[in-house]
Amino acid sequence: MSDNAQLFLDSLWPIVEGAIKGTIPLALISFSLGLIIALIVALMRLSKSKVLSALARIYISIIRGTPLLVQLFVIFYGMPSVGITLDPWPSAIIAFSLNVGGYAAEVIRAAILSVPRGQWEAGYTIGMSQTQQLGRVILPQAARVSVPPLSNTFISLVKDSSLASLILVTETFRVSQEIAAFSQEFMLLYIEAALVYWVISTFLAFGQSMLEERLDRYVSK
Amino acid sequence: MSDNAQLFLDSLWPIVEGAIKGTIPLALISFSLGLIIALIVALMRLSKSKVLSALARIYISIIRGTPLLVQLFVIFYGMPSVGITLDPWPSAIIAFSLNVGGYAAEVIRAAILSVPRGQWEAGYTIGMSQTQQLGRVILPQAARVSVPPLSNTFISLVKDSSLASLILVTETFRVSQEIAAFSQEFMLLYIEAALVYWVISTFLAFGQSMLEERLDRYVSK
Amino acid sequence: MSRNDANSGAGGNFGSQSQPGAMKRSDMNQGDVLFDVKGLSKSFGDLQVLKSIDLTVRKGQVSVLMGPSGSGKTTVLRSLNSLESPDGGTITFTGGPSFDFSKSQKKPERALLRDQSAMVFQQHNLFPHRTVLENVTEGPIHVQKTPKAQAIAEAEALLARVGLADKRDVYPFQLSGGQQQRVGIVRALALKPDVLLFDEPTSALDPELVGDVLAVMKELADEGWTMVVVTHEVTFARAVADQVVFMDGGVVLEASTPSQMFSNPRHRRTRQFLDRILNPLGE
Amino acid sequence: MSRNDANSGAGGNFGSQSQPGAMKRSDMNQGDVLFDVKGLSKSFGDLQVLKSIDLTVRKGQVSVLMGPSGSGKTTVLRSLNSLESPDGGTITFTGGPSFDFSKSQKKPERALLRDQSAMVFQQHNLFPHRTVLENVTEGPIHVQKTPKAQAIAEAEALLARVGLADKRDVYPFQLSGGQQQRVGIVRALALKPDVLLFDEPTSALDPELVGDVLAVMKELADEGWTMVVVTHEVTFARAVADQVVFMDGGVVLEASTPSQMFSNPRHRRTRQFLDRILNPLGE
Amino acid sequence: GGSDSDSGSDAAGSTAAGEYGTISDGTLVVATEGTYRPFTYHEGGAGDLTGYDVDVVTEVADRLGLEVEFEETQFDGIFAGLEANRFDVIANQISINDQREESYLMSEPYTVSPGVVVVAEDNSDITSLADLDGKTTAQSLTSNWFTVADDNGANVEAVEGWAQAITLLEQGRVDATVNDKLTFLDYETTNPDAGIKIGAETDEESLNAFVFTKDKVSLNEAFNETLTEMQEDGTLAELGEKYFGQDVSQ
Ligand SMILES: Nc1ncnc2c1ncn2[C@@H]1O[C@H](COP(=O)(O)OP(=O)(O)OP(=O)(O)O)[C@@H](O)[C@H]1O
Ligand SMILES: Nc1ncnc2c1ncn2[C@@H]1O[C@H](COP(=O)(O)OP(=O)(O)OP(=O)(O)O)[C@@H](O)[C@H]1O
Ligand SMILES: [Mg+2]
Ligand SMILES: [Mg+2]
Repeated sequence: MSDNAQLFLDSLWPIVEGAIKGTIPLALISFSLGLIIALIVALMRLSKSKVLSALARIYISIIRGTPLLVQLFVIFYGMPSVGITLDPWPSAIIAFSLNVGGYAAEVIRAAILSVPRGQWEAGYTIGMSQTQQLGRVILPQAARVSVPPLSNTFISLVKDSSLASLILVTETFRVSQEIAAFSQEFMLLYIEAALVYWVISTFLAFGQSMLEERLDRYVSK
Repeated sequence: MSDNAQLFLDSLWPIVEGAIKGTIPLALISFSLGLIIALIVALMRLSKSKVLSALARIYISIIRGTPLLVQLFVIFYGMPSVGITLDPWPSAIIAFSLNVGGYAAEVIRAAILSVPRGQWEAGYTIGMSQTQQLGRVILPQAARVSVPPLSNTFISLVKDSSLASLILVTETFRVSQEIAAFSQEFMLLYIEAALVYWVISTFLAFGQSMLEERLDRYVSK
Repeated sequence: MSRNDANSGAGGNFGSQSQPGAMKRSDMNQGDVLFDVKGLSKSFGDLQVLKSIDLTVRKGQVSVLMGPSGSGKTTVLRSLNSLESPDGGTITFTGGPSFDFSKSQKKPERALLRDQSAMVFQQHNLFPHRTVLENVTEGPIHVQKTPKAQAIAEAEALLARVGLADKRDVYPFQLSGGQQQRVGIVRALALKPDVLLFDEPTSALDPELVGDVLAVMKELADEGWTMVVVTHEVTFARAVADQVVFMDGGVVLEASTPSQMFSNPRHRRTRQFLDRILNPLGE
Repeated sequence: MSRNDANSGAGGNFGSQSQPGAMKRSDMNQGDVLFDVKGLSKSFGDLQVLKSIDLTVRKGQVSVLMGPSGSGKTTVLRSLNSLESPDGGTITFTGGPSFDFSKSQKKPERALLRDQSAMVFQQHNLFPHRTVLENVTEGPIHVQKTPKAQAIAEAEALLARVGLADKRDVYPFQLSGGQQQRVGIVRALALKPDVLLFDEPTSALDPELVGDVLAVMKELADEGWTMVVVTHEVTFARAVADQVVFMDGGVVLEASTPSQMFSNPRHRRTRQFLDRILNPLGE
Repeated sequence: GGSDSDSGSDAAGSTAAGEYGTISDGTLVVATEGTYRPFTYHEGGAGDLTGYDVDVVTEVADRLGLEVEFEETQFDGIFAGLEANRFDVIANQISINDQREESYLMSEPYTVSPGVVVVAEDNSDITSLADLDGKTTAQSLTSNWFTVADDNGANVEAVEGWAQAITLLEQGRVDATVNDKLTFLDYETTNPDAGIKIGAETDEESLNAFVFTKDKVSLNEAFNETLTEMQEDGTLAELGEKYFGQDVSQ
């Protein structure tokens, strides 16, 4: 028992370090890039062009229909066979960004559609270009609706980033596996890793409610 | 090349069999049970009782904040230390149902909240009990809104069910791993498994749009 | 359930408490008192919305509530249907149950109060996932346990009365606003309550459709239903109301007959308000 | 941009094309023609919503569109602001641009048509995430590139004119419906368009708030703004309109002065409609 | 092939390192799990990468004049990475079998590990491999012991590694696991109270070797020469002593 407590304490810093140097930056960068991809894909999906919209559909279908593990595998281990060899971190960031892009695209599309048509028209009638309508009227309002589902995507990403160990990125889960392999106490170490993920998720959820509150300032009640 | 093609063909049936005997029943059963859990948790979360609502929050926070892998491990490898030893399938079903329960609870809660207050009141004014208001008025309408996010949860579940291989359940991904371990062709077999997942997801997405259409029959446009 | 024995069988009319010799409408103080509201008060947090409201409603009479936005009209109506729980005051039904809100209300008590009346909402609040007929029979069949065949027959008769017999199997979204509101009225009628409550039943309607709904309401009044109506349709109030109650800031400023209220309101605030709505351009 | 040179500097008044000797309101055929609509038609799928609409709007005049729901009033207004693209017909501005919808419209053409007018919506459609002042200055600053200080000064002057100077920094949800609608009007005015379009600007308002908005609109009319207004406020039409246009089923049934229209409509359908809204209970 | 990497010198044999055709000149990229004690693991859990395999491959590289660079990955990715030319060699107790020899180059074995059948302390039913018939065992999918157990009629549950196999055994969910004796011995020293024992020693031996892609002929040859050298000068025995208290290389 006390052995376990000792092991728990000794492993805490290495695991947290794995989170700080691996999980968190990986998740942050991939999420930011993923959002940009998602916005582009969402607009493609909403566009009148059948080609663009079909491309977006296919992209979303592949991303959401296949396991992330395989996506990582293909990018890291498969791409070299077509001459593209990327380092672990770039591979991980590309794979996770594309993944977030696919999931968040549907969220953003729904959020854009949830803004009443009259808002587009109000923008149009005062002379705005389509870009202005989108940027100054629709997206600020869509942001409000999309915070909760996007924060879900973010939290999922944090946990999914444990798969990055498969392509040589050291992060929280990998560190706990290493310690477990040495101490043979994988249950304890996995729960410890889970705890770290839970803390990160809880922080994110807290950030989410702060953000929601801020974005809600122009809404009654 | 032709070797690979042969391997691909030879492995197709075993992998599909893994889907039919493993992935699909596992996902279906866990999803159904998960929905029941989710409904209960959502109602707890919405209830006026602070205790119930706090319990629901904690449950959701743990489920969503920690990796599914660890949840599986705790139930399968951890529970025996408190005297509960479950077989792989029951363990998997419990773990996945609880997981779906946590995610879907938030979806269902949001869907219930999205039904206008006036609908509760209309039910009340014609004399309905709270159970009737919920069952005959609110849930049928909430169902409509919750189909898209729930189908996302379902599709995620299908892919996540590959983790069941970690606790000795044989399903799509496990089969492909076994063949890969034997043939050393990890890339090919994983892509093949991805294909099977993609087909299942696409079927689900199709089912989703059918269902949405059906549920939309009483909504204009 | 009181609503069940108050009326019987919906026949050619709306199945109401129709009285052979209809009472002289203009005299608001005649007729049996159906219920009495005394000292009704209600706060939302720090905001006192109702400040000791008194209101007498007589059997077969039509009471119209008027007043500026936020004056508490809806809250009064909702309290009658127990959609809100007031903080104080009483509601006493003559020869029936009475309710004292200074004591905390239990579930069965609240249900009993609710069952005295039925509400017609401004936004109709029809069940979008049920057909017109299902909307109307939902209460009789699933709450009052009326035999299905009987409930359907009664519902069909009522729908025919409001000119919607052919719409029984369509969904609400396929109806115009006026038709939706008429279904809303029929849904309330089907419960056979002692009192019908209307909260601005025409204010969300196209102007041309307002007439259809008001006409149905007038018919109900003529048949002797007891009605409490929040509305700003002065024409309707003049023609149909037995008493007009003017509210402002959570109190009843005055209650009188329509002719008295519209020609010679006692309070400055009442006069100012009526002026506003009768002459919007102030000329 | 045409809206920029049509007016100059918002001073004590609404910055309009105010004419020193206001025209005799009752004569709908006097004054310079501002624009002419000829043969305007529009289908949505199989449904022909506008069937060759003709409409003449004179400078400084107020045209009121009336007619049953679905008759195409909104579609006409939206076509003028190029929120819809008609399938045929022309709009010709006297001494200005003209638009032929039988040819397909390009983006700059649509923008040019749009810039002639500004729309006030029934549901106001204010930007909920911007303050009152930001709502008003959004167009001048970000579209018309007016210097910020000037745009703000003009917006403040306009807000003061409609009695909302102290609301400049609140968000729309903090305003009453009537205040929101007045901000909507100011947002349109700030663009200094040639024509103001109003689509049932008061029909979503509490009855007591209707007057505030109509009063602002009357003032605008008195100052000589050209306005096209869809409304069923007969009092307003009588007092302010130069012409009343009655539409039904996608055609203009008749257009005449208010006094002519309300006292002696030519068409049976017009008479029936006006009857409905003037006497909802049909008495 | 490995020699057309971006580091230039494609003229075969122009430098000592270039002749091995490593991914980058002068460096040997080694794939290993880093979670397989005592062969490849982290000192004290979170410390430096260490272990028998790690030491052996480092020594080989030293003698070949190559810098060594470790890439740690899951077993799933280890062969895929080798084929994708991300690694020069796998040092992870890969046992020699027909499939692997068909697809890859395998060095001379540097570990010879006898198999043992590990059972619960109170188990007296299983005293030979043959006793596994009809019993349930937990085996790592990617190890030769999987096949051994299978061939002897056991119901095999596939697990990710030793840790899970032994957990299942301790929880009484499987009857046995066939595994390296070396792994068992190491586990026993750190977990003396685990309640498990060797039920049977087997004649089977697992021969474990380094793995290369087929084009790394010269690298493989150089490895083999060096391994022989290390065998002869006692280095391998020494490393065996360090981790197992005995020479495990033959
Ligand atoms: N659930 C609530 N929570 C807080 N305040 C409320 C609530 N319901 C009503 N109020 C407030 O109570 C006051 C009276 O509301 P009520 O709806 O009864 O007025 P009303 O006379 O019906 O007005 P209207 O003509 O606008 O419908 C208003 O100030 C309103 O904002
Ligand atoms: N985007 C659209 N797609 C299809 N039909 C439309 C569309 N917009 C309007 N319509 C139809 O065109 C007809 C005319 O609509 P419009 O809104 O112009 O009528 P309106 O006179 O303004 O009616 P209301 O008084 O109800 O506002 C209606 O039948 C309407 O259903
Ligand atoms: Mg109200
Ligand atoms: Mg309209």
